[in-house]
Amino acid sequence: MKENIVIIGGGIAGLEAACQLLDLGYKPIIIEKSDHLGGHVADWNCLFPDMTPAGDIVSALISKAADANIFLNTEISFVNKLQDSYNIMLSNGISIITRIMLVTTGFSVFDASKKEEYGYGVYDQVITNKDLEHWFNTGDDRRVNDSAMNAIGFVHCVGSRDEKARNSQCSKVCCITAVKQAIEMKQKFPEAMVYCFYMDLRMFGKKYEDFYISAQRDYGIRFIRGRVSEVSENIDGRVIVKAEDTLSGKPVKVTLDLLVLMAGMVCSQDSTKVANMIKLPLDSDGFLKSADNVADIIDSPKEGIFYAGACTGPKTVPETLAEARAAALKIHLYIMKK
Amino acid sequence: MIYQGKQKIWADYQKEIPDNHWFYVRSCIRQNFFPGAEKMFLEICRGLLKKDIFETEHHTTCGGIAYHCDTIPQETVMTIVARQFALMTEAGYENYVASCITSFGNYIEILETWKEFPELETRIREMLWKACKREFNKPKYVAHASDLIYKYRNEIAARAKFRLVNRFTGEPLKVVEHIGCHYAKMFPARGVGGAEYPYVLCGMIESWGGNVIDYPERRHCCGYGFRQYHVKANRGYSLSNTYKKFESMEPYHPDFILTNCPGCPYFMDRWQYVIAETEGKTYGENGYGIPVLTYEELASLVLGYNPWDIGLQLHQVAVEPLLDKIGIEYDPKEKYKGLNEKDLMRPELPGVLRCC
Amino acid sequence: MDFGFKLSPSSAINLDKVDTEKFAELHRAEPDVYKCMACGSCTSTCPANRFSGMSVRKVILGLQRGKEKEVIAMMKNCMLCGKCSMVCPRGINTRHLILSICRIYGEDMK
Amino acid sequence: MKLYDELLKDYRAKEGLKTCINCGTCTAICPAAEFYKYDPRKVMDIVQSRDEEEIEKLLKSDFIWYCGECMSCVTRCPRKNGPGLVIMALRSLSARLGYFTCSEKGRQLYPLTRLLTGNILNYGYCVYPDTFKWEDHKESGPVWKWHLEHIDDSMARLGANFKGNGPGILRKIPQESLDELKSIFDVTGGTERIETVNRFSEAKAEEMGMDMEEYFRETFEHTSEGHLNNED
Repeated sequence: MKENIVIIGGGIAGLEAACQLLDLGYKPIIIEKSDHLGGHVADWNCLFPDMTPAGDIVSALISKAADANIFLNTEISFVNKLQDSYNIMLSNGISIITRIMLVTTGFSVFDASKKEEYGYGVYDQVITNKDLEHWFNTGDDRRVNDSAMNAIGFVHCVGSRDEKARNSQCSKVCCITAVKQAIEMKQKFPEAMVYCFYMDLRMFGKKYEDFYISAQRDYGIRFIRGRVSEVSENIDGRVIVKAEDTLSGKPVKVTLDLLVLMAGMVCSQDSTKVANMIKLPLDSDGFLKSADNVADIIDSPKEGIFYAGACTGPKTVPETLAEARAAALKIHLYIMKK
Repeated sequence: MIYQGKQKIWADYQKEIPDNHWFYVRSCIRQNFFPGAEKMFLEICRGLLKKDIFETEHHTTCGGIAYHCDTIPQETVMTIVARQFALMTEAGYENYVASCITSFGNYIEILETWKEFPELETRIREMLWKACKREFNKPKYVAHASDLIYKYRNEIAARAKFRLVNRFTGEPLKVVEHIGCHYAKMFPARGVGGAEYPYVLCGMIESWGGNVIDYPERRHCCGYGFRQYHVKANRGYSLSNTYKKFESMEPYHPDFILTNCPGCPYFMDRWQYVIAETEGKTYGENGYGIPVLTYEELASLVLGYNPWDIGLQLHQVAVEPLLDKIGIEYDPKEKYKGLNEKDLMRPELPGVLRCC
Repeated sequence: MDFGFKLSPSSAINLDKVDTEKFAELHRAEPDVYKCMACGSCTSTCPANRFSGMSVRKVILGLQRGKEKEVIAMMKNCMLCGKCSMVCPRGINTRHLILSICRIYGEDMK
Repeated sequence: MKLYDELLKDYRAKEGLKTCINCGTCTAICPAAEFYKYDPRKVMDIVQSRDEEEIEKLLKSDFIWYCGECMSCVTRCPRKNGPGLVIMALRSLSARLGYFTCSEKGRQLYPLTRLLTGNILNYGYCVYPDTFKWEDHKESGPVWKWHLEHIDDSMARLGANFKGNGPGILRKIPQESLDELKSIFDVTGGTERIETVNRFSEAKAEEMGMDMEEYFRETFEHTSEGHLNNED
């Protein structure tokens, strides 16, 4: 089939949609800015709640999508609107005429250094959820010192539910990610005390609550209900965390060897860049605006332009994959109708 | 500690500070406890750097302390401040510099509140007219006096006679900096360096050769607490908060503490005395305390002024060990003398805290 | 010298200094103790709560925050009626837990 | 009159109270929460509950007088609230309604008002050497005692214009400027506030069987057990 379908972004949403479109007999084009496919999930180690290796998910998708036209290290230079299609100029000099685009530009991890009081980038022993996954994958991070991990803390809601950080939204996956990472750290350092500082624990997904119970019962992870207010460094280079233990109504402090910030999801710059080029509106949460947030999350307000995944808001991996499949079907039906 | 991380944040919080032509308002606490500091601010800015800093005898307290002791309504403090702005307007200035941090915070808070509630500004203008028959323009720039010294820090360094270096070891002096809470905690963008890692004093210390120490309770309040100090029954609060800071900085063995708020040096100086007398604990070397200086005093010291002309005798914690480290010469007999060598006797010695 | 005021003790909970040994022993006897999610069902159903402030949720929390003294004082009001066991959504056998606490922290109770 | 509505007329409450999520970032670093039985988060929660009975209890309690107004809480709140600002509005309302005399820490408003507004109206300063007596401030140390004993000479040495004419350190503020301050107090409700505090304090003093000097001393110096964490 000759119809050009342009998928912007080669993360799991773009890959899954491409797989489905290939199965339907199309030859979609994937445009990916970086030098590899898989997006954020490719940087992750294991996925909740069954500890599925993220690499397996990504490599399966990549091999299934291999027949698509894939442009790595490629960005969109500009888009011209034609009569009833678009002319897309790529940074590699190729231009594509299409009337169908699937936006799968995903999210960005919140820049944790903007929460200045948590000292990311200032205090040595403060890392993010993403840094920790990197360490799980590579074992390479001098901040995680195998010989001195007696106390480890996780801070929920970093750059989420925070008007000062200009993101009042919940990032959805950090609670369960913190539980997962806390368990993994406890497995690696069984003698360590592991604390999670949370405001609410949003255990909404399949088996999440069981995962949380296991973290409590089987791993003895301490959950403290209070948002971290301040982090500082002591003379040994360890970090001191201050919060209120709101359940006892008292300030609480603890000294830690490692503090992991659960940086949230914000709309990626790539999403806003694409939105600017195709004149797509942003929703009040800063993510791309769907035709309808309940009935029609996959449709953009513009004809022929569809969304899948975290470009419209924080999503889990299964949610993203489901949206990608739904988007492929939508695109297929759209082509059939014409 | 990753120094570059702090530099990145500092770069985000640079505020515009005009170079010259300031309308100057004094600080109640500084005039009482560190009068020499205000003298030296004007001496350095006017005498040495030839800046135009204007003062009128008609300005008064901004009412900030009374306001934060909850003894006057918000409209009252706002109208007092509006009168100060009127004095500035009448004198033909538009840059406003305050010696006090409570004042500085007060001015910023009032201007921001007026921005959000313009009807309140209109009411205050009416009240000022009714009370004083005065009108005012809002200042174009509001600075704290430490912002100015920060701005002039390199000029001061260029004229300095001393560096913040321990002359016995050749090492930079270890300096704790303490920022008044109302400098940037309410409006981080209004302070040099922001609220979490303020740079206003760090900049001076670095420029004059010292090393800044960051310790866990750096951001904690000195413990003033307004009503928690002015009422005798509450002073345990104030004392306990200072104690918490000193316990936290103790392992770093700072050579001195630098402050930009007029109240903090008083509390951090005097509570060391009280802790020594009641708990038997001292934080400096050999039974001394840790000297607590204002930025005007420190600038004057590096510029080579006589320590007793700038008022260091009014500190309860003796500054002599610090002067010795920097290599500043002084005459101990001069310390408590009046003008023309007039004999004023000397203060009694505390029981525990070593003072000479 | 009497200044008319003095240092006040800090109320902050310092987790570095909380002794975790007894709680670890309790955990060995009652693995479910960590399952508490502080929902407060036990408190709202406790007949002793109204007049004494007794709350199993607060007992579990207090023991992890170094507040054994307060907890023991609170627990003296428990009548072992077991209503809390019936309402716990996490299925903690709170009655059994209370007995284990009495056994392990027995000395502190005197 | 609804207390909540009265409170929300205060600009500081408008500014400081949006929506609180009870996260505790304020209490975590609050200097008062560490040394008093105090929790600013709870203040916010009570006020936003709009429970009139609870708000009245709050206005009559010691609780609202523990804050030191350092405003450290403002920096941290993820919802852009200002617990310290709400406290200021509560205190103002408590003063206006005379509820402050119901609590020991509230009654301290009398000595505070006398000291601070007295200094402002008499001298034009919030703090002034003539009223900062060593006997009431022994913590100011022997050096302050010495300084006060030789204040003219000590000030002269430091280039102050103590009680002098013209600009300078601790100058005499011209009478016409002091008159303007008085006029500002009259026009803006400052004078009325002083009178209100005095009126309620006098009634309370009578109830406690004290003359105003005794009442001043009592409220300025005395603290009962129960404010601190280790006390019942």
